Amino acid sequence: MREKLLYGLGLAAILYLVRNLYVIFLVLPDELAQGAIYRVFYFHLPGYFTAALCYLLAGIFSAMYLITRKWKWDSLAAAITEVGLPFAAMNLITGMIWGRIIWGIWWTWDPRLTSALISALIYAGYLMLRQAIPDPTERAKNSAVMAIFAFASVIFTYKSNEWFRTQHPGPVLSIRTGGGTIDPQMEWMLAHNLFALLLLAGLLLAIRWRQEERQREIESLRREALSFS
Amino acid sequence: MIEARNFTYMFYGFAAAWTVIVIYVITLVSREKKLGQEVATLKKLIAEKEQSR
Amino acid sequence: MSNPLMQGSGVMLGAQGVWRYFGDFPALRDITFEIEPGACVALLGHNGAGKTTLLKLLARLAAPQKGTIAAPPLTETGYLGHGLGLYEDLSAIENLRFWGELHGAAEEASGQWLKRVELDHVATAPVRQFSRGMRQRVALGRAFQHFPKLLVLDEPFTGLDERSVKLLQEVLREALERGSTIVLSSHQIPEVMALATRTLKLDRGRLV
Amino acid sequence: MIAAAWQIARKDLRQELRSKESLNAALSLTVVLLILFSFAFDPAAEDSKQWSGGLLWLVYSFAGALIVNRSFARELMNDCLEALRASPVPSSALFLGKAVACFLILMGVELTALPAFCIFYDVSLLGAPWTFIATLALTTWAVTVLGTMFSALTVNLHMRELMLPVLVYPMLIPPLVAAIELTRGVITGEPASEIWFRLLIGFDIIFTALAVALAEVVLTD
Repeated sequence: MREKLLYGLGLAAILYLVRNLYVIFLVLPDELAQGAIYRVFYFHLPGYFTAALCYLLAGIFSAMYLITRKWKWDSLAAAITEVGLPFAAMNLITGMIWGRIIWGIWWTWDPRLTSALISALIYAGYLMLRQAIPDPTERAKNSAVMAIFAFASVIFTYKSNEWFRTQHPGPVLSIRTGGGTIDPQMEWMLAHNLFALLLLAGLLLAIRWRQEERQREIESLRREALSFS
Repeated sequence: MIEARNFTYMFYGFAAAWTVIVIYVITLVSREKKLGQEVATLKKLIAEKEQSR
Repeated sequence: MSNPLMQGSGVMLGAQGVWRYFGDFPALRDITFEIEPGACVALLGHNGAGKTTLLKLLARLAAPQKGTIAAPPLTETGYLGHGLGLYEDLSAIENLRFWGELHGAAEEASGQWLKRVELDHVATAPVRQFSRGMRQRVALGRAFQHFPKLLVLDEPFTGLDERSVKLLQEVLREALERGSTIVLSSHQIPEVMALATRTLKLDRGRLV
Repeated sequence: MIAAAWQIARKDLRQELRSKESLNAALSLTVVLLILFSFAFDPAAEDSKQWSGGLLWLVYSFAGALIVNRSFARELMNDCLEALRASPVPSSALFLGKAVACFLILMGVELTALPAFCIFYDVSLLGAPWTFIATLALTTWAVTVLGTMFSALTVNLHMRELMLPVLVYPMLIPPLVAAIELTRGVITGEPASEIWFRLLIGFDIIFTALAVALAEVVLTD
């Protein structure tokens, strides 16, 4: 049953993404100033939101683990952090390619870029910490604490960077600007693609979560195989 | 509909975005296999131990 | 506060349906027992049976995932684990004073303890220079000098020299006379059985 | 609670003064790095006042990593950490005591190395000494409070010396950026924005509160 649900989810995500790609390439017009390149934006921004949502949920799941001490929250936190990172990479890479064209450089130490990179580094550190702790109970507890610190510092880095000048384009979505800076058609496309990426992230999360549970099963089996001999 | 300006870089952008996801899916699948094998060997080991007891 | 004169002062000590897990693997399974005040309980069992885990729960070093543990507060507990718990760079008296302060022991207790274990002549030498037997005698003070109502000792006889074994038996007997409750695990069955009023045996995480 | 924290801090300081393990290592590392950096960046260059403050904080943060690493690691020998957990000291007091000890040790190293920095890079901090001292204290606390927390989180790892900087440095970027900007202001004589102080104070408050609140979780099984 669960298998079938996963296959169904996977198929839905792929079909949705293909449909979105069709619209992005063949239906939507070019942006006046930037030409074709602006289209990476349809992955750049939704990728960022997906990663940010993953970070947020990782913090919540970790707090839930510390409160309830139920394994499921630990596995969920681990899985969602890992799933968030490819989306963060998608965001960073498309951003760099866009920057190469529009700004003429691959990377600039702009606050927003910097904070996105720092966040990715912090969460990569979280995964490294998990790998390094052999005892499952200690691993769950310590990485949950780390996730909470990580989330606090991601928020802190992001907020403190907002105070500084930036050459990164400002908010474009009508939620933040009150409308007018972006073509509604394009904004709709962004929403569609965000939805598609979230669907994909949900699928990856489900797979990764199951793997994490199985990993723990292996650890206790190994412990059983080694003990009482 | 698509004009030629910046077209190659747009292509790079999409290719990069999808490569990342595909690589991640490949690691997921390979891990799935490894985990399955490991569970099987451990279960066999424990069953043998129970028998020899 | 603990008081050596409180003869037979009762402590609540026991476990009710206790489970403790390593991952999904239960190291302790449904442990239930009660220990009467003033008893000396020997905890027996093979390696990996869960003795250390159970002792840590009694010393409130960890909490069970299921069930409840009744034990006195930390100020009235003396715990001696596998490690000696001494700082190599500090002197014997500094070590004992530090642990004594944390446990709320009387100020002169540390000096008295060192005299008791015949180490007062090297009280100001750093522990780094001590032999293993001397360290063990200092370390006992960590658990005993504040006269706790509950003593939790994990393999206290392992690796002791002859003199320390005798000393440990003496101080354990004194503690029992004072009314303390003692729980200890051991492989050295004869040494323990001379003192123990009852035994608990663990097998694969279960009481048998 | 404060009394217990102070007992722990005093014990750590006494241990450190006896063994001088991290003091010596941190102090010699700072001096060596200051010398090495003088080859990479010319101290006689005209713009040296612009970047020498940043270099100082780079060096200090390396020294900080060495010192906080020892904080919980020194409790490993003879299982002292377990004995501390079995004692009635609240975990938050244990954590705070260790953080305070690290703070004092790191401050000691920083103040000792400061004259060398001023001489090597021809820098005077006397233009705004109080701004510098406040920056020094606030940033050192930021480094030690987060560093001590991660010292506790990584204490049982085989690779803790490697893991700790990898985990902590990314999180320390905001306070270090603030410290660099403020120090540059002191050195060049053009005061930096006050916003950096607010950042430092905010960071210290938030992360101290978080660390104290989570100390219990980290230090009990």
